[in-house]
Amino acid sequence: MSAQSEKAGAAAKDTMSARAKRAFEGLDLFPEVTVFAALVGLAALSLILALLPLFGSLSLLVSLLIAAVMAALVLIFFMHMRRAMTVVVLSGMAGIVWLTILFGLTLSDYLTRAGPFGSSIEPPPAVGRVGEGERGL
Amino acid sequence: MSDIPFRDVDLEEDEAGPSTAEANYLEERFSLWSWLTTTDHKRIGILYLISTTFFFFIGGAAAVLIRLELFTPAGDLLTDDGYNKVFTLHGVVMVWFFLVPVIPSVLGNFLIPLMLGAKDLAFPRLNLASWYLNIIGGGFAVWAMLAGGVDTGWTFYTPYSTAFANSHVSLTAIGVFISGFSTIATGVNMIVTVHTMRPAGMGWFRMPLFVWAIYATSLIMLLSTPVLAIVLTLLITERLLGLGIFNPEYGGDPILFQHLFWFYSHPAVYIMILPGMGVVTEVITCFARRRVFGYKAMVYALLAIAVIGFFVWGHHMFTSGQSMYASLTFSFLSFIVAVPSAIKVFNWTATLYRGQITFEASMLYAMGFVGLFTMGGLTGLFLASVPVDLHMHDTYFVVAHFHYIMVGGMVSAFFAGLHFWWPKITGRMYPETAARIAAMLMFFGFNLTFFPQFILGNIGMPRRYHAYPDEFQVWHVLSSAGAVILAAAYLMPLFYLAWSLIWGRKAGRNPWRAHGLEWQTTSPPPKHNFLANPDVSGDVYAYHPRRNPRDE
Amino acid sequence: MGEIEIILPQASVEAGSTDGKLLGLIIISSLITLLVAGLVGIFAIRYRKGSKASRGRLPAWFDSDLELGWTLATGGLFVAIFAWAASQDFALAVPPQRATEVHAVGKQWMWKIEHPGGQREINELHLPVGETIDLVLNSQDVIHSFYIPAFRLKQDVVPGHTTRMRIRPTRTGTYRLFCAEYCGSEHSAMIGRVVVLSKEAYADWLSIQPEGDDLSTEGRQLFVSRGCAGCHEGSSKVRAPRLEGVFGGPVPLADGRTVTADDAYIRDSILQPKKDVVAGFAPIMPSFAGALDEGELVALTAYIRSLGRRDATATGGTP
Amino acid sequence: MSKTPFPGQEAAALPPRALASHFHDLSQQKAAHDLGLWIFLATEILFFGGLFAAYLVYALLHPGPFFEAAAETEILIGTINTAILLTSGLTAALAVKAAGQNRHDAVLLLIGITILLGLAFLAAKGFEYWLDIHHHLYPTSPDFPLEAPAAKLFWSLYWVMTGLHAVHMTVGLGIWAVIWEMARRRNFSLSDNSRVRIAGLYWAFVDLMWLFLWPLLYLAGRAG
Repeated sequence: MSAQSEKAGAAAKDTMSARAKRAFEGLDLFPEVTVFAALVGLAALSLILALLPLFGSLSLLVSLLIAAVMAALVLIFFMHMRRAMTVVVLSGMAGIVWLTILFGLTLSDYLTRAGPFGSSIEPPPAVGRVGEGERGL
Repeated sequence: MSDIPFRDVDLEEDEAGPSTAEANYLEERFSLWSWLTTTDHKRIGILYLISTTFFFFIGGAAAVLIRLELFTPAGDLLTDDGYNKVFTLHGVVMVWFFLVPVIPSVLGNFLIPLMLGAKDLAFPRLNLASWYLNIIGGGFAVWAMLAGGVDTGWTFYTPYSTAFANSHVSLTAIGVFISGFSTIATGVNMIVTVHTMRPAGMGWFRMPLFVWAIYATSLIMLLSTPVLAIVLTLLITERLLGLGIFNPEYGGDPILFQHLFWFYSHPAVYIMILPGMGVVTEVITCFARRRVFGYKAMVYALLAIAVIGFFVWGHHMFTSGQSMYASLTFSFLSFIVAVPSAIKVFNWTATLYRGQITFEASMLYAMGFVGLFTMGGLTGLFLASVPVDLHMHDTYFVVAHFHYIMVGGMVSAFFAGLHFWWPKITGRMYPETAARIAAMLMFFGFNLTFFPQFILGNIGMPRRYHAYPDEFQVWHVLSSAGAVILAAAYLMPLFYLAWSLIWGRKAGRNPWRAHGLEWQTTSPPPKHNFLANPDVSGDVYAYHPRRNPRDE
Repeated sequence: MGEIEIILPQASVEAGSTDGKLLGLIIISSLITLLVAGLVGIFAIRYRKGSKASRGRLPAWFDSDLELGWTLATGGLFVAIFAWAASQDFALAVPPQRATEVHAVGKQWMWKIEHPGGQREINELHLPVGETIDLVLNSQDVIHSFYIPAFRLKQDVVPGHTTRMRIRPTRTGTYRLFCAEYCGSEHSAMIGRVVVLSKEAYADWLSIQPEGDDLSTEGRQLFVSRGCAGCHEGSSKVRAPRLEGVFGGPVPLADGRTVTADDAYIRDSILQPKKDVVAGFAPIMPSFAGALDEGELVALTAYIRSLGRRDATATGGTP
Repeated sequence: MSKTPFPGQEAAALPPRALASHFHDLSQQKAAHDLGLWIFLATEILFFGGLFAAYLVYALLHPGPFFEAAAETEILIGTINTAILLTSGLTAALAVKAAGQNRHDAVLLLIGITILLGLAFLAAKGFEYWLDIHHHLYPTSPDFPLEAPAAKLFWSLYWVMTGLHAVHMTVGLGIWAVIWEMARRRNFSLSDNSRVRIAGLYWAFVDLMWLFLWPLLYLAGRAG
């Protein structure tokens, strides 16, 4: 399938100028291309901030925040959330809200365990276990 | 609320029986191919009925083996590995191939379009794909069973399931993973149908409560099944590719597996029970000839259970080394989630007040549900309080608790629904006396099987024990005796319902004089459900005159 | 053994209060069940089809206020039960005064128990009545669960975790010990006994135990046989931190942090020496992960502990 | 309203109106398709959510070795892949827009580019996997370069996360290829039918997932 579409893609390319001009005129690229430029800019920013020793342990948080902004851009412009029905927006939101429930209550266990943080899990000596090979499908 | 004229269903025109020219959905085409490639929601409902019944009897056979083994303290019927594989099979098959799909996919598939006056579900082909996914998943589970079974328990706890079990864990996990897609497909179908295909005039608060129950169940299905999918994927990748995310040698945490697993598995028990609540509401209102008491309260209770059900999974892990503060948080939330269930029980009871109650078989099952679900729910409170759970966790008390909800509650509700809508599905009436005997036998056999297990739990009999010390034997003997009666009670419907297909009395359009759009079409309904557009003007449970239009 | 039991003997402090909660819950639940089943039964008979009972209109308050009423009532009742049940757990948060530590290691299909004095038992646990025992639980392979029904307590034993369970036996006698978490083929054979003896009987029992050397002397032998002494002993040329008096005190680390040398620190340094390198030393210590099993690790830690604490107790005091 | 049965019944030269028999009108059908897909995307968010939960817990429990292991990933290939996926997100969005305006050639061209970019992403991913295996960066390899056990946790998560994302990419490419072929044969009406829009939504979602995987797996642990 992909080989064939490549050949067709290539065919489309060589008459690119003739057909594309006809195909594209009138199709305004505007909101999409500016959004794309913003996304590339944000990605570059995230990369730079990650490589610089500015934030130390918070650097992951910063890059995740930038990723969230990029995600918002994609949601609004590429996935047309503005024009979507409220129930469609709600179902998208539900996924994220239920994720916070999973994270929140799971962390409520890990953050409140006795002893200094993370001490409850020590790597034990190699435990005796069934050999790799024996474990069938 | 406009003053909706009260008009109980009049009987005369009903006795005429199906006089329609168009063939109904059963007689439309007989070839096997027409059944296997059908996109008619009614036929897919029947396909699911056949497959879930098949899995019910596999799980049931495993249950009988377990009860026979536990008849004697020594493990003499099966080897210990054999016993472990049998109880795991009972768990996996019953949970994922019977309890989760049965009411949404059998009764839900058949009735939701009918109750909404629609021609079919939103995505008919997705509906058929859902059945095939269920069958393929079931195929994997049966293949794993035949190839030697899996002995990890249906909970697949690591590191036993990933590093130490050398039975067919991955095969079963793949089977359950595929059946998870079937659940998601059913969930998407139901939600989109309820949102986009309701008839004009049927607002959200004039839908039957069965539709609300299936809607709330679909919400849970969609928001919990993916986490089961990811947990099973991680289980398979750890076993086959060594990517040890829960491997204690790498500093991984088996308790994280339990967190992710129970994030699915507790909402899953609400997937199993909510449809049952919807069926019971329909049955009780019909045979008590009363409006449901507190319709809005029942709707909010359904949605509250669906949402709060996601906050309580930690009560399965009080003894697992989870931090005490998290345990207390989960304990508190588990008490809160019990409140909506209690409200629903009180509302069912209040619906019976001042009714004209008749005792058809489905009414007996529904009243049995109310009683047994109350006991199941309340014993849940025992396990939600931390000190009692430290004693009762992983003992037979827990086994009795969830069987009271699953078998006493869910299976009774399924049989109530099956008998209530049997005339609509097949156009035939089932033999009433035989059905009543089966219902009462099931109630008695059930209690004799599972009440002794409460006492077993209290005197410390642990779960999943192949052999046990002999001070527990008395209660096990009682329980095993009850199991034999229960097994007999389950076989009866198989016979008399099959009998009714050929010799049953022809059922008219509305044998129970029930309200609901599904009773306005012939039984069995034609291929496109309604010949004329159904009359949606009537109130949703117009069984008795409303006192005045002001109140709800 | 033969008589029919419904309630187990209460053999621990927790058993009393847990049974109190259990009884309370049983009473409340049976009341609610009787209320519901009773009403369903009464309505079924009184309002059956064709019965003469009056079916007049429902009073106005009957609908909405009743609904609100029983919602608040059930909500209040359930929160009250929660508070009552949870109160027992807050008491657990108070750390014990002097608790003797008993190490129990769950292994596929047996319980290996080591008393601080070095006595070893398999699937048996002898305890003095009236004392607080801190059970330190580890697992060598899969998840097990140390369950004593007569004490109304169980605690899962998870590999990679050291979990603790505080037991306070109050009645002498022999009680069942089960593994409650499914752990494989012989899960149902992983049964043992807990024997609670009076103080004197317990002392006799301790003395007649085979003269197994206690944990720290066994740790000493391991300290030599496994080559730890080669670097950490006084005369060695290798630059390695001396361990006398280390336990319990603060340890300055190479990366500037200071940690207290507790069990977990000692264990981490044996299994992952490069994790917390002591200030002023090179990270040359090899990792012993895989070379020592759980019991040996516990013995080595006991030996290093017995090398004297820098804080209160005098040198060499048994813990 | 005339209802022409949906699948298979080849109407005259014109592509058939894409109204399925059980829907009342086209807007109801489009609403149903949109809602159906968005609900499925919510399940996908939770599917990957389980992995993010594991990452979050282990990053908190073993910060040192976890981020030390994160520094071993091939950041160059990761960044190139991010650029590729952003571009394919653009072309997919434009394809949806063009389909809305029934611009047949533009849709063909844009979907073609999207497929090529997707294949480039998978090719780069394959090469990266080959490099990772060459550096023994998988938990079961005897000479796993990092010594701390928690490093194996990160690399287990790395393989599962990127593997699942690649599977979703492959499914997305399959869908685009089928749509491309059907569009070339002109047997469905671009504006009435919601296929291109649904495929565009799914592709934007796969793009979204990578936007979160990229910082977690490639940018983590790189500071200074």
